[in-house]
Amino acid sequence: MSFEEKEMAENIKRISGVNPRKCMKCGKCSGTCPAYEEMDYHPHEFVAMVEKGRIDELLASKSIWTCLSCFACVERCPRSVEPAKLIEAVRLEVIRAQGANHLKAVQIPELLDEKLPQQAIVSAFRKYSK
Amino acid sequence: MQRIGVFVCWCGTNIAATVDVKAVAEAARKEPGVVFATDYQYMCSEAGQKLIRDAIAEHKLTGVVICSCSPRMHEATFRKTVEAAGLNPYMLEVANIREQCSWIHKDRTEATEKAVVLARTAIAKVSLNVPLTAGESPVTKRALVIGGGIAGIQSALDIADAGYEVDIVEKQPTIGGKMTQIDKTFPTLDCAACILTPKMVDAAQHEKITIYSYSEVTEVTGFVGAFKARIKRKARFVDETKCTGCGECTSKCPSKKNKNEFNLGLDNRTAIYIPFAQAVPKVAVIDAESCIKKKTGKCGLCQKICGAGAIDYEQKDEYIEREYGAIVVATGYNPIDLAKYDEYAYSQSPDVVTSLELERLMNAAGPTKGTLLRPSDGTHPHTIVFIQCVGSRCDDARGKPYCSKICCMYTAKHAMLIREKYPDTEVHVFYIDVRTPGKNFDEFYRRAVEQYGVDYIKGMVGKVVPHDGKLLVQGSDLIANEQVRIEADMVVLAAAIEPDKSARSIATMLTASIDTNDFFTEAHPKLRPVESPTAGVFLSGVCQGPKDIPETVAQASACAAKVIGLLAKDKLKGNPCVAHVNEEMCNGCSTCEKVCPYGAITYQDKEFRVPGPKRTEIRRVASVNEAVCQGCGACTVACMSGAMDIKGFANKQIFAEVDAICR
Amino acid sequence: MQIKIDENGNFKPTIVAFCCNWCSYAGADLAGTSRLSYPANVKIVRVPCSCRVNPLFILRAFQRGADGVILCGCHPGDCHYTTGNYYTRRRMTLLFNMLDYLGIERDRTRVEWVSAAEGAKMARVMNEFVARICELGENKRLEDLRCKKSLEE
Amino acid sequence: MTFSYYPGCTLKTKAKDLDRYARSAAAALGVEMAELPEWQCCGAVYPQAKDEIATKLSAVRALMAARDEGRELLTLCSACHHVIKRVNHDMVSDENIRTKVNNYLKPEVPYTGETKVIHYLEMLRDTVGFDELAKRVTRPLKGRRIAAYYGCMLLRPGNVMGFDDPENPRIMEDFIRAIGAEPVVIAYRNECCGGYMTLENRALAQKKATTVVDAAASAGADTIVTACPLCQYNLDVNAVGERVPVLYFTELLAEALGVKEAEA
Amino acid sequence: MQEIFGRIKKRAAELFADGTVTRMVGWQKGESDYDKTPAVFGPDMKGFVYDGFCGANLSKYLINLSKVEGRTLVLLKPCDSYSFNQLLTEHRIDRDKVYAIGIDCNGKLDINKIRALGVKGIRSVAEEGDEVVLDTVYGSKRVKRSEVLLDRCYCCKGKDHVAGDEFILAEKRVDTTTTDRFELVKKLEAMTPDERYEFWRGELSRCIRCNACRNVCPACSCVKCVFDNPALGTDSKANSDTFEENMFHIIRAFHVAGRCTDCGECSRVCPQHIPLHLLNRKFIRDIDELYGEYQAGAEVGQRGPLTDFAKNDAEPGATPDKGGKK
Repeated sequence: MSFEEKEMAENIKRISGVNPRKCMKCGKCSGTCPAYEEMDYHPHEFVAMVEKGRIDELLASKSIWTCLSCFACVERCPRSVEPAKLIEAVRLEVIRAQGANHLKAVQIPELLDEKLPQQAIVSAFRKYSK
Repeated sequence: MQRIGVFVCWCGTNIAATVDVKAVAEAARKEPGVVFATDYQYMCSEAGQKLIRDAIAEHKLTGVVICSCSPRMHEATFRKTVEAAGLNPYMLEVANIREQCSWIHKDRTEATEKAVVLARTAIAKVSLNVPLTAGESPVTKRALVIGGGIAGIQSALDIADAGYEVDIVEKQPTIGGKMTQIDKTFPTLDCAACILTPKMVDAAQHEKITIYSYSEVTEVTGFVGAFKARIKRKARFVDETKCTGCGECTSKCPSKKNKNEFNLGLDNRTAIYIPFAQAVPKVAVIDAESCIKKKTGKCGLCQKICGAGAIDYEQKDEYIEREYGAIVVATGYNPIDLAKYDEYAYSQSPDVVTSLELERLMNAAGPTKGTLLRPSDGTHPHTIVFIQCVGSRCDDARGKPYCSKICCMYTAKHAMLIREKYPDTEVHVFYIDVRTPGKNFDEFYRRAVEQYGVDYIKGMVGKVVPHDGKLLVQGSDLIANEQVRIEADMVVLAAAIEPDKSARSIATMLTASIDTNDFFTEAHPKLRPVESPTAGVFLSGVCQGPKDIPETVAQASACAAKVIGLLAKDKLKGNPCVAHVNEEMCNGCSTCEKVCPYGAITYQDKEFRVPGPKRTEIRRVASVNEAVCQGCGACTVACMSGAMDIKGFANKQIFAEVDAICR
Repeated sequence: MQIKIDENGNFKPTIVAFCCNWCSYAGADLAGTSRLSYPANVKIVRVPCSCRVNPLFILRAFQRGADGVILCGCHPGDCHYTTGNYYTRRRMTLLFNMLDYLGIERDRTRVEWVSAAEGAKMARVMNEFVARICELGENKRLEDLRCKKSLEE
Repeated sequence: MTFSYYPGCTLKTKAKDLDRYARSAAAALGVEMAELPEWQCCGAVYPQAKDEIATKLSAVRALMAARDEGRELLTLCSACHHVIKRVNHDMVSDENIRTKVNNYLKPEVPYTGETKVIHYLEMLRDTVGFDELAKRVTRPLKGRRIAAYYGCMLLRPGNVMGFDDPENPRIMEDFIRAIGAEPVVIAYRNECCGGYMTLENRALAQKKATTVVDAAASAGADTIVTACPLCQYNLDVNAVGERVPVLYFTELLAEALGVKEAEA
Repeated sequence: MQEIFGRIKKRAAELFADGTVTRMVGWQKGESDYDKTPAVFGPDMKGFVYDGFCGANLSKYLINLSKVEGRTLVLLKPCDSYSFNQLLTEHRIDRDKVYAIGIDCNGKLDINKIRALGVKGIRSVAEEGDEVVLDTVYGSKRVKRSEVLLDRCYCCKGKDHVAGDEFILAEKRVDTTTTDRFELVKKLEAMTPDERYEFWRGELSRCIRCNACRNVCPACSCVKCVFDNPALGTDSKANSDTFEENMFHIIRAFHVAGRCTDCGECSRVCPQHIPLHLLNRKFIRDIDELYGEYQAGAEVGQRGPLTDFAKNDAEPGATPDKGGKK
């Protein structure tokens, strides 16, 4: 674990309010995750890796963009670890960096269709950009 | 002036590592009244105790202060020590410099300073101690066992075999408890009924045992050796003395669609029923809520058919009062309510069952006569998923924080039995850990995996979705690092177990303590595991913590041994730290009487000398029945004039302690 | 009187804790067994039941220089003597209100129900209580309530 | 009874149906919906990080406006309801967020989470009552087999949303029963439809939506109802294979109350 | 009042004559007209008076008087009858040895209030209807009775007795109540702790520990007071340290909590005019608010609030204004 990773791990824990040490490694979060197939690192791995300080890998993972924020893992975690908060915190670590927005306004027009609700655009910006 | 000796214990390094014991002894020596102070490695050891006894003799000590572990640990030990040296056992005070000092402080200076204060507080108190003599009280040679499951039955049989009377009070119509509902037992796979029912019969036939079934303890008063319990015998509307248990009534009863509790609602029973064939007592009971006669006044079929004339629709609840020397709590457990965990769809599909329900579905006397069939459509299930730790090992907001202990083993048993009987059935077990500490337990689990081909998957199920007659199970396989999806026919949930709901009220009734999960607290987790901190109350079985059958039986017998030890005594030494009244100061105002929970205070008119020409006057003053007083002290604060005081915790002593702390 | 300032110039309060023998004293022991630390300022006086604690004891502690007094007993309903803590609850409710009425900081006195199983709660309560007393500083008010002159000098 | 009403951005554009049927039905039920003046977008995503303050302000403004009007705040869009309800919970339970938000907004009276946030369905259940609603229905949707799709936002996290049993909800099924149709309980009704992914990963959204619609089709539902514009869009547009019409629950409500045509 | 006095005297004479009572406890004139003190009288009733300055509560005297031979006649004003009942509840008075006459009261006078109006050099005092006539060295002065009553009379518990074997009452009863008795308590409660502290410091700093409050209080009737008891280690005399008086007043108030009938004698007799009744009333108010309204002495045999409990009582720290109210 590099010094930067250690710092980031602390920051992730702080802003998410998640204590990864509460995890009993039952895997229920990953068992319940509807986006599991689309993820490279899965919810339970986020918990373990933040604990271990393997942050660089998480920052580069595609999981932070595929988490659906459906809160199934938050609802069902038997020990109230709430991995979705951790994933969001990692995502924030990325997009809060200068110029690191995942979604840019110029990309929008080609993604639009006639019926697409505003909400989809607003939420995408909230989730992927700062 | 007292001659006080102070003995500072190192407790190996437990105290000495954080507290400068020599400095404590040194400081104590300077306190008024102290004529001797020393330190030693283990004060509670024989050598340590000898040191105390010798010092008492050599220095003619009249009071002793031990600075050591909590008085809850060794006060009794040291009382015996000083008594052996000819001192009154109550001329001793213990300064708790371990649990309340060395173990909680890291800074040596700070801990030593505090230890000195605690020592001088104990010295200040012991300076005001006076010799006390405990009164004696007789022991009623009969035990009450609350709960008639395997724990209660075993305790009762052992106590009765030692020659003492035992009453078992069971709230259900039959004794036997949860074990009657279990099909086979791990790790030997013997049939539960085959090993339990003979014990039930033994209990029923034992001349020293009285079974009060369908009864509840409603009130307990008194204290060790002399408890008094009020027992409610609920109306069963069948005369227990007349009923022969022939079952004729149950075959004729027209109210047939009532949930059968014995089979956990998986089938129905009649309104008049005998819980199961081997029930003890084998006596019918009418469930008033579903009895047509009780509800509408019309019917009366069972009464007509009963050859013994045992049916009595007018029967009322009865109360009896009995006296006991000891009380055994054996109130057992229940699986938790699963409504909170509906991601497993327990309330959405009848094919999601608890493990206890599965026991009934596999039992020859169960609703399916022992053939494993799906509750929804009665078909044979081909894929069964077991989910472990449902509601166990959760954080406080989500469920029970403890491990329910029995689930790993009974699930291995279920999986094995299913694979043996129905080899075409796939069995998957989702687990977090497999916990098998016990004789032949891990071997048993390995057999399930290796010989019977049970598929153990390390990971939890996240969601069970009932769809199209199937149960779609989605979970984690942490070893393979993949999400697994299984189309199951049945899902079996290892529901956490919790103490019976009655535990809380019974604990209150007995003034025995329970923990945050409602399990009864033992007097000491290691050294006194079957006794409650309340004298005369003993713990048997799961009411104290999750246990399997062998452990329960072992604990039940241990508990019985403790009860026998108590009942074998003719007299008990009481607690001499009781209230006493200074009649010179008593106003006779009856305030103390009102707050006494034991009715230990009465009033009488007495003649007193008074200054002035009249010399004497008659005054109403309180008097304390020392055999009944338990020494709580409620009266001492209610008393305005300070006439009421507690021996051993006297006002003056507490003032001295406060002064010593604040000095 | 104790010296209430440590070598770093920090306030070192004196705290008297009354603990009932059956629940709270056992809870304090459990805190020890579990190695849950709380400040050494807290000194526990063992009493049979919280209802043994006379308001006189509490005032005496303040009189002799205590900066905070805390009283711990079994949870209401779980009293070893069945009803003792119910009386405690009324007595202390009224007494604390009276101290508050006299302008004495309410937070200098506290009642907590701590069972034998709540070692963690005991440590938490003591930590909180000491922290609060440190904020309040030395208890002067009860002493000074009467001697107006000496303060104004 | 009058509620302060927060419609949200989508209800003013692509999801006008959700809004206008809700209004006409409420009028028929004697419930007044007083739209908050100058409401701002809720943000559509609840910011979970403890240091996110600015992203919570607009929700607090809406909450505060309702407080100042002395009313409960009625919401309709699942996302708005989710965001506003959770931000309100933060204002009650998180002292840090409460302090910072108040320091930022500097309201005359600090906001501490006093407003009660009510979803339209909760209003139907708790204020009107489903029994009463059933009595008011003039054109019961007899013979219709309707599946309720809850999605994530209304239900989770259960301890904050307090909407219904998060794993086995029944409010929408009770609603369907009240308007005279037969509820069809379907698999995945409380699993995510993937709607949030539409822009990022349309394939994922498609896959998830298809699972839900397939479940409804195989259970024999003729209609799916939802309260969320994003779910409605996703299930309706993105799902492939079998088609089941996806409608807002308010449309069926208006239909059953006989006020649909009047509006349309 | 003269008329009532006459009727009392006549009736007392009858009771002496027929042997019902052997002595009477009443009031006699002290050093001046406005100083009337309790006294025990024989059949001649020499020096017995009853007027507006007979504020003293006589019930406490019965503790000792009911221990001697013969029956004692006691005169109870309505507010005294509560103390009488409370003492009966606490078995301090032998009811059989007391004959109680409930007597009329139209409010008792406070000489301090008269003086505060600027009246000096009082030689004698007389009552005429609604007025008090003062003969002073500077001539005669008249003041309105309603302006110079004892504080307690402005929040009178009522003109009805709760005990008595017979009653001697005026035809026209005077209601003197004008204020809520908790007004000052509430005012104090509304202050900041610092303001309250300053208030009480101002008051309690004047205490000279003369024990008048304790000696007059019908609830302070212990055979031996805790503050006089060396055996207990709680004995203390004035000025042993600065803390003692606080302890004394707090504990005294605590000991009478739930038993104090709010007769106001403590404040009436305090030579330093410390409003001690405000301590008692604080307890009364808290008890009323937290545990339900309770009037000590309303009935004989009541269970006091401190010897009683409810399972859902407020937790310590609860105050009526902090949601502690039931």
